[in-house]
Amino acid sequence: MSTPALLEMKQISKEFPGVKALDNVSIRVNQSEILALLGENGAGKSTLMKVLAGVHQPNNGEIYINGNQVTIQGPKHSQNLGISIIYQEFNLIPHMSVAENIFIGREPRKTKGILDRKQIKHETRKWLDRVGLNKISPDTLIANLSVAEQQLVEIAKTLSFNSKIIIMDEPTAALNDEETNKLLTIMKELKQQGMGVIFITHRLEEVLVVADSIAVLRDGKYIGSALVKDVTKDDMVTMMVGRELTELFPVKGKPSELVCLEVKDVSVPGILENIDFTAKKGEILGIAGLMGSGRTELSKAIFGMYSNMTGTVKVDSKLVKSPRGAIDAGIALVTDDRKQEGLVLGLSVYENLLLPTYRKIFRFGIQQKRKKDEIVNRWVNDLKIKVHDPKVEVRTLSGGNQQKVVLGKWLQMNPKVLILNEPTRGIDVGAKAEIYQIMKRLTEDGISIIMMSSEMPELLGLSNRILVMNEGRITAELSQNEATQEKIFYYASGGVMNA
Amino acid sequence: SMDKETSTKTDPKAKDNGKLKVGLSMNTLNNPFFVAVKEGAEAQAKEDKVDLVITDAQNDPGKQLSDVENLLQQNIDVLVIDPTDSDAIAQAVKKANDADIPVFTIDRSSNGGEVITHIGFDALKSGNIAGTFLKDALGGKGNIVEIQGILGTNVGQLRSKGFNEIMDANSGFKVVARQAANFDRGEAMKVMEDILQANPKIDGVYAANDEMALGALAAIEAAGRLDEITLIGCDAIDPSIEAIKAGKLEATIAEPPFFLGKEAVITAQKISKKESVEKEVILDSTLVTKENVNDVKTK
Amino acid sequence: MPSTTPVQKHVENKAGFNWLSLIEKYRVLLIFIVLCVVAGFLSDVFFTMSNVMNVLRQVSIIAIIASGMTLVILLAGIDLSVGAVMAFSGAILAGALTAGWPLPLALLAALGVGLLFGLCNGFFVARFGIPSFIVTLAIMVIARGMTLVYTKGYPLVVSNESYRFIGSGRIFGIPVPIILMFVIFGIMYWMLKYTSFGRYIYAIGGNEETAILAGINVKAIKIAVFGIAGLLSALSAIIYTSRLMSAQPTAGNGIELDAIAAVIIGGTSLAGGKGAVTGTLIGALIMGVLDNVLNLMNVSPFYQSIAKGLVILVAVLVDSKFSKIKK
Amino acid sequence: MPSTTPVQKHVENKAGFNWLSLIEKYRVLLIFIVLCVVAGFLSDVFFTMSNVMNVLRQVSIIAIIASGMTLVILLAGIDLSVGAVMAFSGAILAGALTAGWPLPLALLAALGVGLLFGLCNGFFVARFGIPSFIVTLAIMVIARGMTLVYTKGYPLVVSNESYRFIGSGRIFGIPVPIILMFVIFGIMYWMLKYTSFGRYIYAIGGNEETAILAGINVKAIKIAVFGIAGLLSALSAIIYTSRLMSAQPTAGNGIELDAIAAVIIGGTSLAGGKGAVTGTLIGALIMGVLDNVLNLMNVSPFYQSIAKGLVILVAVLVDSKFSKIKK
Ligand SMILES: Nc1ncnc2c1ncn2[C@@H]1O[C@H](COP(=O)(O)OP(=O)(O)OP(=O)(O)O)[C@@H](O)[C@H]1O
Ligand SMILES: Nc1ncnc2c1ncn2[C@@H]1O[C@H](COP(=O)(O)OP(=O)(O)OP(=O)(O)O)[C@@H](O)[C@H]1O
Ligand SMILES: O[C@@H]1[C@H](O)[C@H](O)CO[C@H]1O
Ligand SMILES: [Mg+2]
Ligand SMILES: [Mg+2]
Repeated sequence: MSTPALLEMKQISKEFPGVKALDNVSIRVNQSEILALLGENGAGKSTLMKVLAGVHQPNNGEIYINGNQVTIQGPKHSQNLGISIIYQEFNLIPHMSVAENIFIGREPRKTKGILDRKQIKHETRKWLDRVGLNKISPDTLIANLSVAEQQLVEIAKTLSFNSKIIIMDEPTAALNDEETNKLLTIMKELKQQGMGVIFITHRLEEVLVVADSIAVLRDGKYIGSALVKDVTKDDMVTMMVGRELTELFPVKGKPSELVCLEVKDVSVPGILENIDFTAKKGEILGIAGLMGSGRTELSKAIFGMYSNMTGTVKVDSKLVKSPRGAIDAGIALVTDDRKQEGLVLGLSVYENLLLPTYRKIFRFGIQQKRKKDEIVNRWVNDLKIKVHDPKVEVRTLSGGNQQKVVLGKWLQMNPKVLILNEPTRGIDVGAKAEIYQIMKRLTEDGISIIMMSSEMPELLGLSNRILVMNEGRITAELSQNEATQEKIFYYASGGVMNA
Repeated sequence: SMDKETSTKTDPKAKDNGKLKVGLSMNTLNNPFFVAVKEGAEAQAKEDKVDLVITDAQNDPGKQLSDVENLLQQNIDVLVIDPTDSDAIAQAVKKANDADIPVFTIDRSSNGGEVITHIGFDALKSGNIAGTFLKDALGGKGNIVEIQGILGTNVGQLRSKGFNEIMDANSGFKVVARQAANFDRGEAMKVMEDILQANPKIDGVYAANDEMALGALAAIEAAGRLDEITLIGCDAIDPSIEAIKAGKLEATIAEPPFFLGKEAVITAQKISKKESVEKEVILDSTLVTKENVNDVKTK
Repeated sequence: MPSTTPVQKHVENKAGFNWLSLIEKYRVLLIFIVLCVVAGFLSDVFFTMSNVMNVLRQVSIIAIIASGMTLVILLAGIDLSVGAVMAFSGAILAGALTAGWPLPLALLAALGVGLLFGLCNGFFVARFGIPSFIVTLAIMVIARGMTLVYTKGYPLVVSNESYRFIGSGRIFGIPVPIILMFVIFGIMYWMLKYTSFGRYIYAIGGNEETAILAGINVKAIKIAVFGIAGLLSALSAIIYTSRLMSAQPTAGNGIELDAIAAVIIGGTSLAGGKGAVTGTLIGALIMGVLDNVLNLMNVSPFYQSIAKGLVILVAVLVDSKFSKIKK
Repeated sequence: MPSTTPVQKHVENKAGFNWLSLIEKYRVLLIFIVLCVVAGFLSDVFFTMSNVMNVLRQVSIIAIIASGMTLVILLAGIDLSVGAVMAFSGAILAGALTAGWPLPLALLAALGVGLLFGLCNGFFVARFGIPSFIVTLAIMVIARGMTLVYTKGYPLVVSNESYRFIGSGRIFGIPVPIILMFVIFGIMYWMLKYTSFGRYIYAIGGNEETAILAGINVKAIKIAVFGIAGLLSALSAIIYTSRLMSAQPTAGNGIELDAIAAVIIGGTSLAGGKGAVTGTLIGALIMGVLDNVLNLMNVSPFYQSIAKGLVILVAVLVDSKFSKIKK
């Protein structure tokens, strides 16, 4: 008899109103093993992990740890069983410090009830170092961190539990290459220390680098497992999507010479400095940069969100001064923080999709039902948003499907300029390919796309031109032929362009 | 068409036990004065075996109109109202008139509709009495503080008016502070504390009711300025009678609410028996000082 | 304050799902019906036509204010000034009539004043981002003071007899305030459901940042919503003043709490973004029926408030038991 | 209701950053100091030692209640019952003393009653997830009714002379209520900053789900916080009753709004998770000084409320101008 697995989930089922999220799913993880859990958006990966974390009670099935059957009563119980998890959706308290967030619920104490604040900070520094966040003080408020930094804090928090089983639900979605590599190294170290890691990601290269085995879900069903050494990327895709996928990136189009967006000498005190560029009709303009380089800020500046901005933003010579003005001028902005800025979580998928268009399709402020239904149906189908009824609250959708709703709401506006900030964050490969196709189609219609992305392949694979940013400034402009990963990294980390 | 209230008077089942049923709509019960009115009425009703239905408008004339409407739904024989406001209550009185229910007012009168009688005190006169007392006690001169009641009620307004008639008529008086404390003891204490800070010399204080007088007294006592100040309240509630006996409060004005309540129920019975009643009964407001304090009966 | 764990939120009863979801949807209505049935048992006057009209008419003033409050709360705001604005509008109305203004003009003046105060609330909230609680508290205190200054503390008597119709008249046998109440709720219902303005209110209350980024003119909508709340306070003042044929300086004292209670009992979340005016109407009716039946049963006033508090507590308790999504 | 765009949050003035952040941090204090200076100019009595003590003593009652309210608001809740609970605790105290209980026992009874009501609030909020606004509104109405029933509507006179010390005594020349106030705020400050209980309050108010997932006993903490608010209402009642040497059935009427206002003026966010008791203390002082100086100047009561409202509005306006992180 072989030694029992570190973790075994058998025949797990979980139902939500109208959805069978998990249908007889079984997985197993051994000590010193990294298991990649794969599947399309809405396949049930997060749900399975939440069962393990004690957030959801399964309708059916059994869980074994080291061969002993357990019933996981709740999140705390799960922690006590040696399981810790990084949730796909952030789970931090914005107005508390990094240190407090990391040790919430299990702070070192002097005596009962009285915190040992020195010790908390000391420990925090240790864990921040571990994930490469050494330049951040333990006292910083979470609200003041960028998305990527928050993700790293989540990772630090999870590591600090010293658990046996670590679950990471798309931890790399918000990270750039460098940070991702750092994380993958950490995962390998964890593995060497004998831990079992369950890793969810939509970036299959990462799987090849770090995972030992994969398990694939589709529509809540268990499809199969394999050792990573036995499969190729294409095999994985086929298992996930159920069919073979053709080229991920479409052939690049040829932009017109007509300028569509003109950004002239834009500065925002302390944030952006003298940003100057144009985007052509039919062009995909990539914006590269490291974390904190100001890409997000640039996207917001173009969208008219800074009242203290100097310089001008014009679309077809129409001046942009506010988000409303930006929309009227034909700009659409897909932000990188879908929960805070992209969605109204308590409203339906239907209404979220329509939010920016309401003004246009309402005749004298009164709704026209048929028009609305038409738009919603079209985009739910085009983007394959997995939802059994568009009237359900968007909060119940899987992460990737939420992201599709954000995309859909802007795409149907027929924008002239589409700004995409991390557009495919958390999106599965199949859907990614479709989104790229849509982008291609849009450029063919003369739309110009500005794309901020931390995914190097995406940036290189799609952009006609790439601007590199560093500390709020544009440090380089690279044509599609010159652009390479090395060059981008050079300029992104402060290198100067020699004329 | 306009509303016509129909009383369910004809409903035989509701006419339980053949007792006389009197509705008493009180303006508020958040004030000891009115609680005593209610208790007087209850005591009399018990004695005479009268069914008494009481509502509390919580100082809201709109609610009082609703209360009256609700009472008119309950086949009462006589309606007694202690109005929140004399003008606003006219509509309620008219509703009772429309429903053919005999109605009269106590304490504060109605400026409209037909009431069979009104039993109450004269607030203007009450203010006069207070002013005159201070005139006599202080020889018509000195620094005076006036603590007003709720300045949205005619009692509050009229007492102030009556008091200030006397103040104005005596050039020796200087009203150094005039603040409202809403007939409330705690508020009066706070207001008086501040006034004591601002005014090193105060000779007389008029508080428009005893609750406020007692609040002011607490502040004055704490400041150790009891001796220098002549204080008068109004109502003659038990604790102020005690305070007069103890020499802390100089005077109050007896408008004993308990008897007003009793009188209301007695009058209601007279009306139901079709006995004649005066069109207006103004109960006496009498000055209570150390001299006559032992003769005052509050219950 | 939500207290259920995220876990519980997802717990679902499989069997009879549709039946349960129906109960869930109409739970406030159910509670109201149960209350009425109980009231009917306790007092045989309760279900008489004249008493029903009586209750509805009494409720109309709070209900109309609560309908405006619903919009404000949907925006995750609050309006404490409604009662004070009501008092001031009423005073202006009475003043105008006494000064000999024609009735329509006087009504417009009152509505205008209410609107103005509301817009003022909205302006400070939207323009400066000051919490609505504190803005409307300040405006409440100011409006009360202005009312006292304007009326000198005395009620203002109104003698215009045609004006009496608004508060005490009937159309087809139905008291005018009741008709006004239903008309207002009809408009509100339609507006929230079928106009972009209405949908934006939900979006802003649900996630303001997203709404701004969707190009919604968030400030304008906030200002408008507070303006509407002020306008409806004035409408209530018009009814109230007509009912009493006098403007009371103390009118509407504490009505804000009752209105907010009606909104919450009606299922609208103080956190914003969730709820409907239909619930508010029922919430206001629950409170009105409660007052009425306690009076009809001749419960002593001191015990009335205990009973009222208990019933409210039970109602929301039952409500929370029925509702799966507890907020 | 936040109205600023998310962007503005990030706007940082680089130059003179430290200076500005100092102003930002102490802006409420600054406003308070300006107010005091103005008050000093308007009335030469204002800065006398006896008036300063006077103001502090007057403020103590609201401030103590507001400190409990701060905890509740940090949890994203609200407590409307504080005034009513204060009245009931006071009545129980007076009743116990009149019945001949020894003073310490009577004090314990009052505190116990306050605690009980608070726990009751917390229980309904935490256990059933009912919004605290409606729970505490119901409890407020119930406690008011119980007070009236218990006192029969009359103030209860207290004659125990040693009890007078709590409200009117002095220790080293400082009035006891002032000492109590500072002690309470000291404890609160320490507790919120240095104990896990305190930090969990922020955590729950900031993100309840996260707190639950971290294994924090959210329900227990909520119940405890409402319990503390009730307890502090009782403590205020002890001071108030001692000052008047009588328990007023109307005590604490409307004090909840003043307490909430103090908390908000002090910079604590109604959305929960952000704020501190130091701000609340200053918020309460701002309101107390305002009342005091208007009385010292003998401003007519009609105009007092207008002035008060305007100053509150100006204070929060200035505050919002200074604060970059507007919530
Ligand atoms: N709380 C919920 N209520 C209702 N349905 C839910 C809930 N949570 C998840 N679902 C549904 O369950 C299914 C699986 O979702 P899950 O989040 O597990 O997907 P996923 O595999 O993690 O997808 P992604 O890659 O997009 O994160 C989806 O159809 C989703 O809509
Ligand atoms: N409110 C704030 N206060 C202080 N620092 C902040 C605040 N907001 C953001 N920052 C800092 O500003 C930097 C810019 O963050 P931002 O998210 O805009 O970067 P970015 O270029 O979009 O990179 P990415 O999105 O890839 O993380 C980060 O280092 C972050 O820590
Ligand atoms: O006459 C009464 C009493 O004096 C009371 O104290 C306040 O209200 C008045 O109407
Ligand atoms: Mg997921
Ligand atoms: Mg970014």
